[in-house]
This record gives sequence, structure tokens and C-alpha cells, in this order.
Amino acid sequence: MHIEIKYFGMLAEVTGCSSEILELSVTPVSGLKEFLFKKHPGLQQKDFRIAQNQELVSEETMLTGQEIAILPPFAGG
Amino acid sequence: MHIEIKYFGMLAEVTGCSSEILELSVTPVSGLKEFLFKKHPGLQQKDFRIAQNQELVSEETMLTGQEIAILPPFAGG
Amino acid sequence: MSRYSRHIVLDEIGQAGQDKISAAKVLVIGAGGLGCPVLQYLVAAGIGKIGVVDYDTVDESNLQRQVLYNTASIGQKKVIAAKERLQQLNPTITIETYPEKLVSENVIEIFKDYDIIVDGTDNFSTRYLINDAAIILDKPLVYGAIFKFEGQVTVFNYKGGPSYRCLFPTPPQKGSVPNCSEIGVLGVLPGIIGTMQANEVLKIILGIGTPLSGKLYCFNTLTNQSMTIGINREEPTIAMVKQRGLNFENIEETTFCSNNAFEIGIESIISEDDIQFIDVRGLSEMPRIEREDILEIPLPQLTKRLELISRKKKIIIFCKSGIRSAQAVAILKEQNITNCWSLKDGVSAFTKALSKTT
Amino acid sequence: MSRYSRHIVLDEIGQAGQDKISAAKVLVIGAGGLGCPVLQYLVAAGIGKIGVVDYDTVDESNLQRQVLYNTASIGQKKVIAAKERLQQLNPTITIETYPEKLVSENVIEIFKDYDIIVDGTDNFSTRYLINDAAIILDKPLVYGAIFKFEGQVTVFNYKGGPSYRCLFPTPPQKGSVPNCSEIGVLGVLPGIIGTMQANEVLKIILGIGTPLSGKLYCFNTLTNQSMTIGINREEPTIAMVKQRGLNFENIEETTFCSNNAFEIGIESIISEDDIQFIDVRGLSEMPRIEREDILEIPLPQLTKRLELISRKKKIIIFCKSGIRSAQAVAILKEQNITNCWSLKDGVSAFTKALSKTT
Repeated sequence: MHIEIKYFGMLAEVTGCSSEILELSVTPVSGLKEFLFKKHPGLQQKDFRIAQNQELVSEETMLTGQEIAILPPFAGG
Repeated sequence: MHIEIKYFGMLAEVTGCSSEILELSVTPVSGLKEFLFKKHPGLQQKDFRIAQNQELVSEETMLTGQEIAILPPFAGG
Repeated sequence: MSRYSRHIVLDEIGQAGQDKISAAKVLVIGAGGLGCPVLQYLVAAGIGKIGVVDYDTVDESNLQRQVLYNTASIGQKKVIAAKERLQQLNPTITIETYPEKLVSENVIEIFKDYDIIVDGTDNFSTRYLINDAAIILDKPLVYGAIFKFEGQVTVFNYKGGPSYRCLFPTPPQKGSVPNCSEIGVLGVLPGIIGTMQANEVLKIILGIGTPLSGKLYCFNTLTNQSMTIGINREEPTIAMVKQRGLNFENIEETTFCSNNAFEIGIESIISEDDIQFIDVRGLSEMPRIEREDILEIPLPQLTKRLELISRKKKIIIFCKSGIRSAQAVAILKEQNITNCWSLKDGVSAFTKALSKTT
Repeated sequence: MSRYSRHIVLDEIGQAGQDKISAAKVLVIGAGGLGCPVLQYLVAAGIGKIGVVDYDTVDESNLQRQVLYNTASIGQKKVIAAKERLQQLNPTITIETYPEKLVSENVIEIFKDYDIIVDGTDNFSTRYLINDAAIILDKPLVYGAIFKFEGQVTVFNYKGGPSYRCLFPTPPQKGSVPNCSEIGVLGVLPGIIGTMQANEVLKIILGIGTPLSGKLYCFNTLTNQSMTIGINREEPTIAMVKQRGLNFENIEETTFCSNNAFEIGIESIISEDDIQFIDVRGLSEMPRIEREDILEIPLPQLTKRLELISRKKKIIIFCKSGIRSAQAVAILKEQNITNCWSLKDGVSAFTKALSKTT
């Protein structure tokens, strides 16, 4: 299935793109993370949360093939 | 078909709602306007433009049953 | 230079970007709710030359949202109070003040010294004047407007993009769209919209990101919902503005700014040919007037009978007192039937004139 | 009263709403990029009492975005310069200044006088402190944060809604998230985000619209795209904060703020029981250490072997020099394995200690 991944903040710099379309078999979030860590090893050193269809998800949530957002914490003020 | 109509600015005051779901047969924009003028006669005295799926449309555009926005001009600054 | 180090350190801006900001000349029209935040952030960013046009003075009721001013500024010219405050924030830039009303006679002279125009005005006549002047001089126009709890931002006339007239071809009739002074406004709303306008100015200057050209950004402060509406450039509209210049004021502004918008006296038309009268009273209302050049279309049916109405003739609409005929004019204007007028004093003016001429 | 007439005339606000604004007490933490616009619009709106916490002084590089200050304010305490400017804008309200660092020792005392807390700080240790204190005192927290060209706004701890720890349970390790001073920021970005924070404060006070509780609003200035992400309240997280109070600083803040985040010396653990060591070197790297309490998981495999790692024991990770073990700590923290540490000096510290004790 196709999923669109959007990277926010510094994660767009780590991955070199603000969004990308991935071809992925159905997987829980943890599987996506493994996949992303291989594709973008720099992500391993970063904190982030994952949202699916604009809702934060846990590691066990199954991805159903839509919009995924990868959100790092922001420090600045 | 179902269409969702969103009213912006003072038009929400004229119609008494910021959005409503209408049941409508396929019609050009001019048909929607006639329908709306009957339902909300106050709209007849207002200037507005209509957008379908976030694109401005002309009177002749056929509505395909999605999101409609009714936009008045804003004066304030 | 330490003042701009937080811009210079960004890859997307750098010293080259900051140099572009320093070389830029931006004109801000209106130093009110929108103008104050626009000016603050453009001055802080170091725009080389900033012009401010406003003939108004600071009123106490401005201070709820016009954050450049002091309580002690009440009664002072806004451009003077604004410049004083802004030069304290950044004394290294040039700020030019224009304490005058922007009109067709001065707009070209004022605009020509600037690269980018920012519309922070509060009335349609000035908005259309700014739009048309920006088209004529081919300058990008960063537009913002607000209503109570909602705001709009877009960039007009940018690299072949649409203009305000591609969104709303003609000004609305007076009174149909109230302004902030009459109806109130959430004070922080122009802060949100004005900072977004300043952001568009900086993106245009720096050539980074995607300016909101051809996209009307609409934001609602109560729901935090936004919608971005695509606007297409209407070439005939742009061509019309270029061809006729700024004379639209005579045909549009002065009428919709007068108290009797689109109202016309019987004496100024009775001798004209090529007039189509429309009686929008109910069919049972007396007295009836029988003439070949009168269409009888009760107001509620008007939109359904548009095909009966000539687009070549001058349209004079009447009812009993002039109220329904004014509404009818508004309806026809919306259908782009622009040469239409409401008859002053309604049917009685008509009968009086007829009795004189016959 | 004429100053607030543009609010009072709105049906949604009225005199009753303006009275609520006048009775409200709001604390703004940080008088920097976010704090300046928040303060300007809250002061203009007439919030009865506003507190400002900031121990910093005005630096020239602040003036690119911190629009409350003058060039002449450089070197002055921010809270002093801010108060002077803000009282000129609105002398009818009370502004309380706190020229001090917010720490666990003063946060409760400062917070208790206010109804709503606004987070405009620039570092994680203060953000987590503010969050936990807001939970403990049960006060709504209006959060804003920025990075280069992007910003976030939300409302935490509002009517049973989530907190910052429901989004990010623990602070990131030092250095993984740089702040504005290090990396730069588009000057107008905090203007957009700060005005949106002020808007949330006003909606909460007035009880109108929908505050951004449980919704993280993300905005990108370069694209004008926004996304609103739903956040759920994590009851165990909230309960944990209420139970342990503000002592998190000892276990989180001081470590992530030190230069050796989560690094631990062999001398402080060698006598402890219930330790799980993890060797994250490659399997061929020498010398190997054979002990029952050592797991051998090369760093690239770590996330796939999480099931091997005890969540009850203290985890001590080592590699050759301490670099890969620090990365491993970060990875485990992300998996909510929080009691884990990187061994200082790596395997050589281990062998040295072993040779001493045996």
C-alpha cells in the first residue's frame, strides 16, 4: 500500500525531504519505524511521535495506508 | 447527493449557521444559488463567490457533490 | 551583523538573503490593526525602506489591537506615532510616512518607489484602488482582511497570478459589508493575519517557500480551522484594469461610497433612450404603469427571470419607496448586470414625471 | 469604555466578556520571540493582571523578532523593558515582573496567583517544569514552540485534556533538539505562533469557540500548510506527575542538561545488584566480556531485540568509547525504557573495574 510520510521540523533535514510516498505492506507503527530507521539512519538519534490520519498513535497501531506525520519536539520560543 | 456548504464571515450570520449539509440533485452553481436564495433569502443582498473543493468556480460549473465554500468579501483591516 | 544573526545563520536566508531584505522597499497602506504587526516584523527584519500610508489619528478604541501605539499617542497622526516607535526598534532602516488619504491622484506617485505593496486598509474603495494601481505598475500586492473572528491572506499580482478583481470583480454596494469600526473585531485577529502578511512579504523578497499567489488563505480564530481557496487569473479583468486605468472611481467608488448607492433621480433619465425599466413591486400593487419599456418582475422572482433583462440597455428599477429596488440593483450587480439603478422615490416619481411630460 | 469598544460591540464578547478579560490573571513565561506578541495582544485586550517571567537581558540579536524592545533596551532586563513598553500601551492593567529563572523551588509560588499559564520558553527543562507544575496546580497551559520556519500551538491541561507529557513523555537528550539561538529562526514566525497563543488565552477566558485542547496545531511558514494532530490524555502519565511532584528535575533535567547526558561512571554502579548490562559493540569487537548479566546486542539490532531488555532492572549500556552507548540510551528512552544509562569510558572502564574487584 501507499503511505505518505510527512516529516516536521528538523526531521525533514535528517531525511532530506519534507514528505515522501512509501510502498509498504500492512504493518504496525513499530514496523514503519524499523523501515524508516533503515532508510534514514539519522532518525534513530531523534525523538519523535507518529500520527496517522492526524491522530497520534502507539507502537502497536496498524497502519491503514493513509497520511502519516512524524513529529519531533520543538524547543524554540 | 450530499454537499457540505460552509459559510464564511457575515454569511454565517445571514444563514444562521457556519456549515450545513444539503441534499441536492446534480446542478450547476447557478442552481445551487437559486436553492440557497430560497432557503436563505438574506443571501440575495450579499456579494459572495463560491468555491468547490477549494477552487473558485463560475456559474456554469457543475457541482459534483463535495465541499462548497461561500465566501463574502471582507472589508476590515 | 549581530542584529540579524538569527536570520543569517539559517541556510535558507544567509547573508545573501539578509542583503536582499536590506535592499527591499515595501509600502504598507494602513497603520491600523493589520498595519501594526506588519510594520513591526518588517522593521525588525531590517527591510531597507518602508513606507506607511495613513491619514488617520490614534483613537482610544484603536489601542485594543493597534499595538504600536501608546495611550499617550491618542490624537496623534498614526504614521508619526508609528515611525517614532519603529525607529526605536530599528534605527538602521529608512521609514517614509505619508499622512494622506490614498486616492487615484497620488497612488501612482507613492507606489512607484516601492517593490512590494501591503494592503492593510479597512475599506473597499481603497482596496480596489490599491489593486488596480498594483496591476498598472505590475507590483506584487500582499492582501489581508478581517471580519470579527475571521481573516483572509493572499498575494495578488505576483508573477502572473490573479488580482483582487479576479476574486471579486467589483466593489460591493455600500452597507452590505460593514467594517471593523462598526461591528467590532477580536483584537488579536489582525495580529495573526498581519504577521502572516509580513511572512508573505519576506518569502517574496527572499525567494523562498511558496508565496500565497492564487490561493486565498482563510482562517477562523474560534475554530482554528483554515481553508485555502484556489483563485484563477481572469485575463479579461486584468486587461480591463490596464486599459481603463484608475478611472473606476468615477463609476464604482463614488457611487458605492455615497449614501444613495446606485440611486438615480427621474429627472436625469426621463429624456434618455435605451432604458429598460423594471417594476419589482408585487403584481397587485397600485398604481400600475403601462408602458412598453417596463418589465414587471416582482422582487422574489428576479433571479429566475434574468434572461428577460437586457444587458445592453440602462436598467432603471423601481418599487414603491426605493427599498426593494435597491435590493434588486444589488442582485443584478451580482449577476454582473452593472448598468442598473434604483429609482429615487419609486413609482410616485415616475407618475409625477409622466404627468408633466404628457 | 471606549478602549475596549471593538470587543464590547461583538455579540460573542460584549460587556460581560470584557469584564471576564479584565478579571483574568495570566502568567507569560518567557519574554522573547513568543512572549512579545503574546504580551502585546493580552495587554491590549485588557487582561486584568499579567505576570512575566524572564531572567534574560535584551541582546541585539533579539531585536530581529522581539518587537517589544528598543535598540536602547540592549542590556536591560527583558521584564523591565517589556513592562515599560506595555504599560504605555495600556496603563489600566497590572503587570507583575519576575526577573528570575523558573525552577522547581519558585514555580508553585509564582503560578498560584494566575488562572492561565502561557509557555513561551526556549528550552525543554523549563517546558517540562511548566507542564508538571500546571498539572499539579490544575491550570490550563497555552503552549507554543518554534523551529526555524515551523511552529506548534496547543492548549494543555484544559478541562481534562492531555498534557505535554502525553505528547512527549520525557525530555529529549541534550543536543538532539537545538534552540533558536543556535540555529536561527524566521523572525516573523514567533509573531504568528505567539498571536495564536494569545488567541487561545482569550478563547479560554471568554468561553467562546473551541480552544486547541487535545489538538496540536502545526504551521509551516514556507508552505502555509497547517496540520492539526489529535493528542489523547494519558492518565498514567498525568497520575505519575501528580504523584512524584516536581522532583523530575533530579532524574531528567539535570542529566539532559549536563554535558554527559545519561552517562554514568563504573564506580557508581559496580556494587549494585539488579543491573542489566548491554554491550552494543559489533560481535567481533574485542575484548569480549563474558558475564551472565551482559546482553550482547549490536546497536543496529537494538530496536529489533527490545523484548530481551528488562524493564525492571537498571540498564547500563556500553560500547568502546561511549558514543554508540549514548545513542542506544536515546533509542531505549524513546521506547519508554527510562532507567538506562551509558557507561563512561566504555568497555575499558568495565575491564579496569573487573580487574580491581577480582
